Amino acid sequence: MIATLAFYVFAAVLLGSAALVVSARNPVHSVLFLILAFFNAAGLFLLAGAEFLAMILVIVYVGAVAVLFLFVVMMLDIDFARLREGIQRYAPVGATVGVILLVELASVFGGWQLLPQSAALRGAVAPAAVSNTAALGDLLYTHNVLLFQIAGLVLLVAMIGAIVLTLRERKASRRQSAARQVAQRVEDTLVLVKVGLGAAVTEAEFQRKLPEPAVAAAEPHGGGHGHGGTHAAEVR
Amino acid sequence: MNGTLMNWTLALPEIALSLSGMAILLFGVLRKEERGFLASMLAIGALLLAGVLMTATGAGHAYDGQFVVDPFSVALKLLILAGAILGVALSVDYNRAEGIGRFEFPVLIVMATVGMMVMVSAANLMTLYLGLELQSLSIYVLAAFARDNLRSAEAGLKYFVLGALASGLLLYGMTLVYGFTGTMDFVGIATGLADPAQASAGLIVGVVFILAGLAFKVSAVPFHMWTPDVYEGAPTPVTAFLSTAPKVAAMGLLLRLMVGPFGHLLAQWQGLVVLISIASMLLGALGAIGQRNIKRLMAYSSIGHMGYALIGLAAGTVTGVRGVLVYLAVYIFMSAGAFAVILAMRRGGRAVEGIADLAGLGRSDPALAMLMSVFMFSMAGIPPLSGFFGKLYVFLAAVQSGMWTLAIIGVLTSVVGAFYYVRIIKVMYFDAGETGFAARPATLSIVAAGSGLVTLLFALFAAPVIAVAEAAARALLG
Amino acid sequence: MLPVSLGHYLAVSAVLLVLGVFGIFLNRKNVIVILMSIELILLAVNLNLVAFSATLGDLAGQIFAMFVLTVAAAEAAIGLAIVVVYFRNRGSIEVEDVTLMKG
Amino acid sequence: MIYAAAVFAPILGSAIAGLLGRAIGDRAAQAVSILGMVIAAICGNIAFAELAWGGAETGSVDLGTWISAGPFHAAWALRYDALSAVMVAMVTLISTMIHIYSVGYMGHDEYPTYRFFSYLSLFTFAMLMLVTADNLVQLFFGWEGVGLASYLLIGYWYEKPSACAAAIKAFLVNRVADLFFAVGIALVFFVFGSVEFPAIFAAVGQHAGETYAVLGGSWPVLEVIGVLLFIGAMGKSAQIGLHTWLPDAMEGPTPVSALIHAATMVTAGVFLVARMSPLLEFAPTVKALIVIVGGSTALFAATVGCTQNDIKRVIAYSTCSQLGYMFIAAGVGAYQVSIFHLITHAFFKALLFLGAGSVIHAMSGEQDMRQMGGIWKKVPVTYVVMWIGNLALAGIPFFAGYYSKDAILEANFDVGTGVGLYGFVCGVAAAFLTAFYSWRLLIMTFHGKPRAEAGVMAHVHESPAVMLVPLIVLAIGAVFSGMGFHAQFVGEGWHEFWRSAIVNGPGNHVLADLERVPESIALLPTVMGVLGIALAYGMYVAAPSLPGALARAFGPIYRFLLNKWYFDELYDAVLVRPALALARSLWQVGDATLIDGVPNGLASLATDSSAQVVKLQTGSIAIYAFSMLIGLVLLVTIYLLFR
Amino acid sequence: MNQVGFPLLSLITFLPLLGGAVIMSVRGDEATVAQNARWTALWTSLIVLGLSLILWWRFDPALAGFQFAESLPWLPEFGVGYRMGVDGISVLFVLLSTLLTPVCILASWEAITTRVREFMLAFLVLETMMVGMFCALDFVVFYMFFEGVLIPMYLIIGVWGGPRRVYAAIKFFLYTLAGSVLMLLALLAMWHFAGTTDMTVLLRTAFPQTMQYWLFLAFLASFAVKVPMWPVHTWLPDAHVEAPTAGSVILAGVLLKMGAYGFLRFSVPMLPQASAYFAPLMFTLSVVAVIYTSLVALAQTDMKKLIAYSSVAHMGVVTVGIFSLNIQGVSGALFQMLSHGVVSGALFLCVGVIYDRMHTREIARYGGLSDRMPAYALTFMLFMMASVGLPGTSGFVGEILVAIGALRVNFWLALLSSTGMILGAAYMLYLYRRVLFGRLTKPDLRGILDLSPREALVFAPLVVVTLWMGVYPSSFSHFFDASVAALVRNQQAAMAAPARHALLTMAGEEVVGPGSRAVSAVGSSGDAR
Repeated sequence: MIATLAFYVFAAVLLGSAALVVSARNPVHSVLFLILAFFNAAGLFLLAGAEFLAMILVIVYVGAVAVLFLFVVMMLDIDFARLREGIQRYAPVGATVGVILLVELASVFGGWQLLPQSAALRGAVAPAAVSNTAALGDLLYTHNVLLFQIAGLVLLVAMIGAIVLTLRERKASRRQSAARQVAQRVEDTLVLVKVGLGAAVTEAEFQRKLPEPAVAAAEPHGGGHGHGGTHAAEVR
Repeated sequence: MNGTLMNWTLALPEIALSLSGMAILLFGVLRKEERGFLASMLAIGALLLAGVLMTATGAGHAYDGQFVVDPFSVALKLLILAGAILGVALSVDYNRAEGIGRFEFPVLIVMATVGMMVMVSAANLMTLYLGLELQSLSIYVLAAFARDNLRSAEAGLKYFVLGALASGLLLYGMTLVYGFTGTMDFVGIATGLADPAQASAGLIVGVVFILAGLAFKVSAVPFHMWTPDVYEGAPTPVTAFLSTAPKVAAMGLLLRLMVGPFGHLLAQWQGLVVLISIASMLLGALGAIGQRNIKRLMAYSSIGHMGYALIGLAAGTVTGVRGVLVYLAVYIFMSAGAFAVILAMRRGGRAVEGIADLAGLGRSDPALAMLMSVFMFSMAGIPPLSGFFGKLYVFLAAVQSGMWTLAIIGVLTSVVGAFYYVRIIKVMYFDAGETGFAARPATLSIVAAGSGLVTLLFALFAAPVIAVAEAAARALLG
Repeated sequence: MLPVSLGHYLAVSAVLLVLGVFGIFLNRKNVIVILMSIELILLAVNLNLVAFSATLGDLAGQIFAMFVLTVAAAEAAIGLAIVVVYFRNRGSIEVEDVTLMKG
Repeated sequence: MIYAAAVFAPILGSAIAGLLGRAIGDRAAQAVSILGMVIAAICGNIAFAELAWGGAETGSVDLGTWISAGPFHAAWALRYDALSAVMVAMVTLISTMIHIYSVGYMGHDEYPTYRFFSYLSLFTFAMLMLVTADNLVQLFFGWEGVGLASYLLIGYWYEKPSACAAAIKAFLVNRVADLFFAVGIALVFFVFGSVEFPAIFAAVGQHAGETYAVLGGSWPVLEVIGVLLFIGAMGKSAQIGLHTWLPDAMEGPTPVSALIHAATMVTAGVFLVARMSPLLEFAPTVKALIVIVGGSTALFAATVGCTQNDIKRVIAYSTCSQLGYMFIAAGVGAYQVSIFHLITHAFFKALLFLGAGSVIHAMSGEQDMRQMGGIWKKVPVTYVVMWIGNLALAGIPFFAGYYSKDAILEANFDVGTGVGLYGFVCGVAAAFLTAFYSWRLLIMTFHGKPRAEAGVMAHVHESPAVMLVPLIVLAIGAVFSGMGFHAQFVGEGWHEFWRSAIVNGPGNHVLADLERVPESIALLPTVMGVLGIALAYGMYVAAPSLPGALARAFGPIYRFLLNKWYFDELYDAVLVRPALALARSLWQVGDATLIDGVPNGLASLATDSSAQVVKLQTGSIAIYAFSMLIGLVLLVTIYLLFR
Repeated sequence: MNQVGFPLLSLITFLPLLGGAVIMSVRGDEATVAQNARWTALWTSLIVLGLSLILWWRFDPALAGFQFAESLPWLPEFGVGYRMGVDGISVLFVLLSTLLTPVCILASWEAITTRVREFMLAFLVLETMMVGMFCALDFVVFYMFFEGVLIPMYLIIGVWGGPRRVYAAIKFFLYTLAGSVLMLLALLAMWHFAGTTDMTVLLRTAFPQTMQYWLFLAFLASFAVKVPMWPVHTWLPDAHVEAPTAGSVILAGVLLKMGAYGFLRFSVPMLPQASAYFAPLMFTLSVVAVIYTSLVALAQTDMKKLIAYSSVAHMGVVTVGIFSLNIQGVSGALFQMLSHGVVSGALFLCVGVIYDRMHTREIARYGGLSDRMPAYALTFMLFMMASVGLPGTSGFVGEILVAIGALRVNFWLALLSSTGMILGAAYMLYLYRRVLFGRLTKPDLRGILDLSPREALVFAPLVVVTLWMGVYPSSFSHFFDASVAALVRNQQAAMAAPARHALLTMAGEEVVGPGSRAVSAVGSSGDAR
């Protein structure tokens, strides 16, 4: 009974905040409503017995994705005042189409029935005695190892993509060069000077070799692979 | 869980390719100078390696039935690899000239290729989805690769948003199928649906959602809207790549899904595919007529071509599948060749994309113009060029299945389509134009000439190609 | 397994899906909202998967949901990166400005 | 062999003269072509003599296959029988005379004349092929060849627009007739399974009862064939309705007119009718038609001839009229008589034309009789031969025309049918008019006061010998050919002479009955001729003001006759102009607007719909997403509604 | 393999491509390349002509079947093979093609000055396509050559054509393509039905009658455009007017024959019932074509357009002959095709001669040329007379045979289809008069030169062939006698098959017009003639 009630609460808040995500005037608000929606969805997951997923949703989405959204929204110097209000001119048509879709889905789901032999077709029957998390882990690293690896590749691509699209190496930026750092010898950086007794330590005597600036940043066009943002945007 | 079930050697090409991809990534990161060209060459090497490995691996299921290698997947993978190699080859000089010659480019293409190979080997909805996303995400990035170019960024944005929507729909459909049958395994689904009478409305709606999601990937009407804009905006090598390998992969996936797990529901989805096919052929033919940008024109052309390929799917027979495969095989070479010519269109250090810029090419660079004519006539389906055989086999499938309306509309739209193809030839030969383009780099010459030979002489080696396609189709349909 | 019928879950997810789709094509504001709408769609999918998984007593659905979550995160990263690139070039992320290419 | 030489010598001469004319020079070209003609004339007349008096066997010379397709077979072959031989002899002889005459006549032409001689010989060759044909298709070859040569010769002075127009007219009018002829040949093949004369004639009897459905009725098939072939003959022989080309044909040099009007071309139709006599004997309706057409033409042309002022035009209409005579003879079954008239006519008509040419030559190219007169003393030989020619034409006894014309009218009277009577009446009336316009011509040309300018008159002179010799030869023919051949052609020896070349049906006794005609009837044409001469004398010598007064009094009739019954105007208004207008509208409206409208319309439809399609492509992500959604909903709906 | 022991037909077909490769490989400055291309093309085409004379020599006219047959597996599992062979119907067209190609190359010697290499290449490719089409014994192979012709022809019109060449080229391309794609469907249907595209098998395959009707209409769509029949003829005048002389010659000489050849090769023998059923339609269209286009030709002011329209009219006669479905009609049609190939080609060359001098095709710009160009006038006269079907020239034989064949069907058909005799003469004589006759008044024409030796050389073979075909046509017609007889016999056998009795009566009433129905007694001659 409580579970049912919880379902309705979660569902209602989920849908409400989803609607607000779409309709909120301020994108920051949208992100916040999105976070709310995720929380409630996690609740629904919990109700369905998918506790691991629920946690993942909160951790990954709220902790990472939504924050990323927030970060970008804030980072981009958007003139919120200029953002126009409301919704598209053809909203009525769109709404109609959406409602039609909804009605169709409803009519389809209303009489939802499983295939009679679906129980026999199941590929990963939920074990009774094992916790959800353990069962998932068991499956993930055995039967689904291929998919797991591909998912890794997907994340790799996402990483490459994000870097390749947004990373800019500026001339001025100084980067740590581990190899150079390690290869540095004491003699290169430190000159031992015999200071005469009683003599003042003058600047001239305190000699020190300064590290050279980063090579890549120094030549923005170097071999046509420069990452620099100095190229004129070729707007045709 | 035993070793035979894992059977990982079947996925050796994919594994090797992804490892190579990561190696190239490492190489690029660690090496300081001149990384683009070498990385590209390495990528081509990796793709070739994968191709070689492909011939060495056997056939069967792997990874608990989630991954399948059969003649069908092998045939498609070979095409995908060919498309990817052509794509990389086309990109080298362009990227350098445009200042985007970064090593990530070939890496992303390799990753996308891995995704596509996984797609066509998928025997499970999850495999399918992950392969698809690996491919899509890579290509989203590639489309926006010229990040200082507004058009490229816009192309990336559009492709991303609409692609995400499409994969959302696809996923939603998958969940419905899963929910109805209780399995994500293709074999399981096929068994479950052996009796079409049991298929509930929800399942079919799921199939329709999946169809829509994949139709987006092959840019079939009405899910095609992204195509012209993305083709135009993306860097040209990316457009070239986009019009070859991903089309093959998506079409292959569509074939595998529709005649595999959903094969018993042929009667249910056939009409929809017919509609999509007709709409695509019509729109492809009509949309291109008024275009001035040749990349946009190629976009509409590819929409039309996918419409023709879908004829074979609509037939849902061995002949049909065979027709689609032949069509794809000839299509990627025509397309790559045409893009090689487009890439060669540089004047004063800048790429030009107007159809009018081709004017006078017949005089200034007869060889290039001749190759372009070959591609255009071939796309128009004029024998004895390869494009004719593609059409021949899909129309044969339509005729065999008695789908006369489809066949008649198909041939008539091909006439309308021929109009804009011959218009390009007209511009090249009949119109007087500016002075010729800058000297074309060797890579483009090689790609164009190679594709031209394939297109021109396809008739000579049609038999083995068709035999392979036949074997692949039989593998799919059993 | 479910506290309510499967239909309830499906209904919620259907509404969520439609809301997500609405978010894509009805808003005139900024592109980031579109990305969030996509997240809503994926959420709807996950809800479906979990519900089916629970109904069927099959964990494959949940596994799939995990992958979907993974991909969604990756998608978000790339999507935002593209938006950033776009913003840098255009100086705006208004949806109606994204019409440089057409015809 | 001799026979073949007679036929092919002219084409050899023609080819050499025409193709090498420039190389070998004008004189040599003339010599070659005349040589060819002389050889042909000698051979042709020897062949004729052998047949007529030597009792040679008839037969045919086979030269090889021409066209074959399945059972259809047409050979190159030279038929050798009385009819062919007579024609060959006549054609070669007269053509030779004309060739010789032309040397003088064309001597003053500004251009080299090898082309002219080549054409003349070609013309002769075509005619010879026609008359010696052993099958209908070869006959058609000659038939069309004659048409070609006449086109070339009429249009010889191609810089004259009127000559070009006349040439085209001649060709086209003939083509109209030839169309029916060709279809007739096809029908002959359809019925008989052959186009060879022997095969056709042998099988005529078997097909006599058959019918053929056309024009909504069922007709005896032989009648249909007969009509089709006769329409062909009407075209060549310039019968009423298809005659319009003939008077215009005098646009060519005068020797050409002589050739066309006398020996070749126009006689082809008569020849055809005679040649097809075995078939026509089974087609009584066609025979009646032939008489009616022939009689009408004879009378019509004679009326027109009375009012014309161009000397050659008068003679041209007289030809038309005389051809009518030949047809009325053939129409009553007296084919021999019509051929007889053909031969005599050939001599005197060639004579008249060449004489007229001599006059024109003398008058420095003037052809209008109103500008002539009073020159008889200056051109005595011409004057005499013109008299002889006109006497023969008018049918004055003992001249050639008398015998043949007399026989024609007797034959018509003789058959005693209504049609025969029509032919007879027309013939008699035409005889009167013929005599009238002949003397009108003589008087206006040679007598009275000179009406030409003084300069022209001063220049009037007799023609050179090269022109006069042919005239004299022809004059001899015009005097004696009737007398000489009467017995063999239509007299007691006719049966022996013609043998099977011309067939008279079982009930056709017209030739045998010729001698039994009452004396009064036999004399009638002579009487009419004399009356005509008297009238001409009265009007143009005794009372020179009368013609003008009559013309004024009967203005409409006069103009009607002067304008040749308005045939040209009628055709122009009914056929030529509408055809041209139709042509233009079919082109501009039919082709350019209607037919091209479909593809052009489709093209613009494609372009328009392209613009519409592209209009959807607004570039807006929202629209794109929306259209995807609509597509999805549409697919789902379609599925849910039609599953 | 065949009676010469080596693949003669393939050699004839593909040798031009070799020549093309040689032309492609020439390097050097433009003049060298051009001259080289000319000579290479000429020699190639002459060698091909020589080879085809072997074909002429060794062909056995007594056999009705295919000779010089070659067969290679190509797509074996689908019954598609590379099959070549000629029978009496096609052998002469091979010769026609190989004869006209060197003539055209010679005619373009000086007329084409730009991109000579490409022009010659296009021409050689065109020759391959034409010859291949006539030799093909496999439907797919046939279709490839049939369509492949479009490529070089499109370029020839479009690159070297006149001012409106773009419109003309695209119209030509799309018109013919639109027709052909429907034939492609027919091809596929036959392929599906018979399981092979071997034409010798298809010729023996009995297609169900409903299917025959549809197939016939699909073929009609393709061949009617190619012929061209009314009302899909309008591409032809445009294409002719804009094409360079050599292009017009080939277009009129060979390309138009492809449609009629298609009717003879496919429609009639493979679809006998449908051919009989649709014959009235074909007759109607053909007769309209004869009269309509002849009239339109009369109104033309452009020489090439006039001759182009005359081609449509002449091809109307051809289609009448083909669908009269008797020996005379079909033989006549074949002969008319050959004759028209030579004669109309020659007429276009005639136009080309003065076009090269004056650069205009406007009739009104000429007049009185006979004065300065007697040899030209004579040549033109000969071909004009051949065009109007004067006996003794090649044009007559076909016309009279078609008239005979048509009369076996219907009196009015014979009469109306022969009206070209009158109208053809009208427009041709009118043309001749306006161009060559009359007084030479235009000052720029005074210096015009008569035929050059090269031009004379171009015309010489055509003159010889025209007269030869006119005087001794059986030396040509005996090549196809046996094949035509077999074709007609098979057609009649198919019509008489008892199983299709119902169709026979139905179609019979349609075919046998009012003209011949009543000839009950005459019918005795109505057997297989």
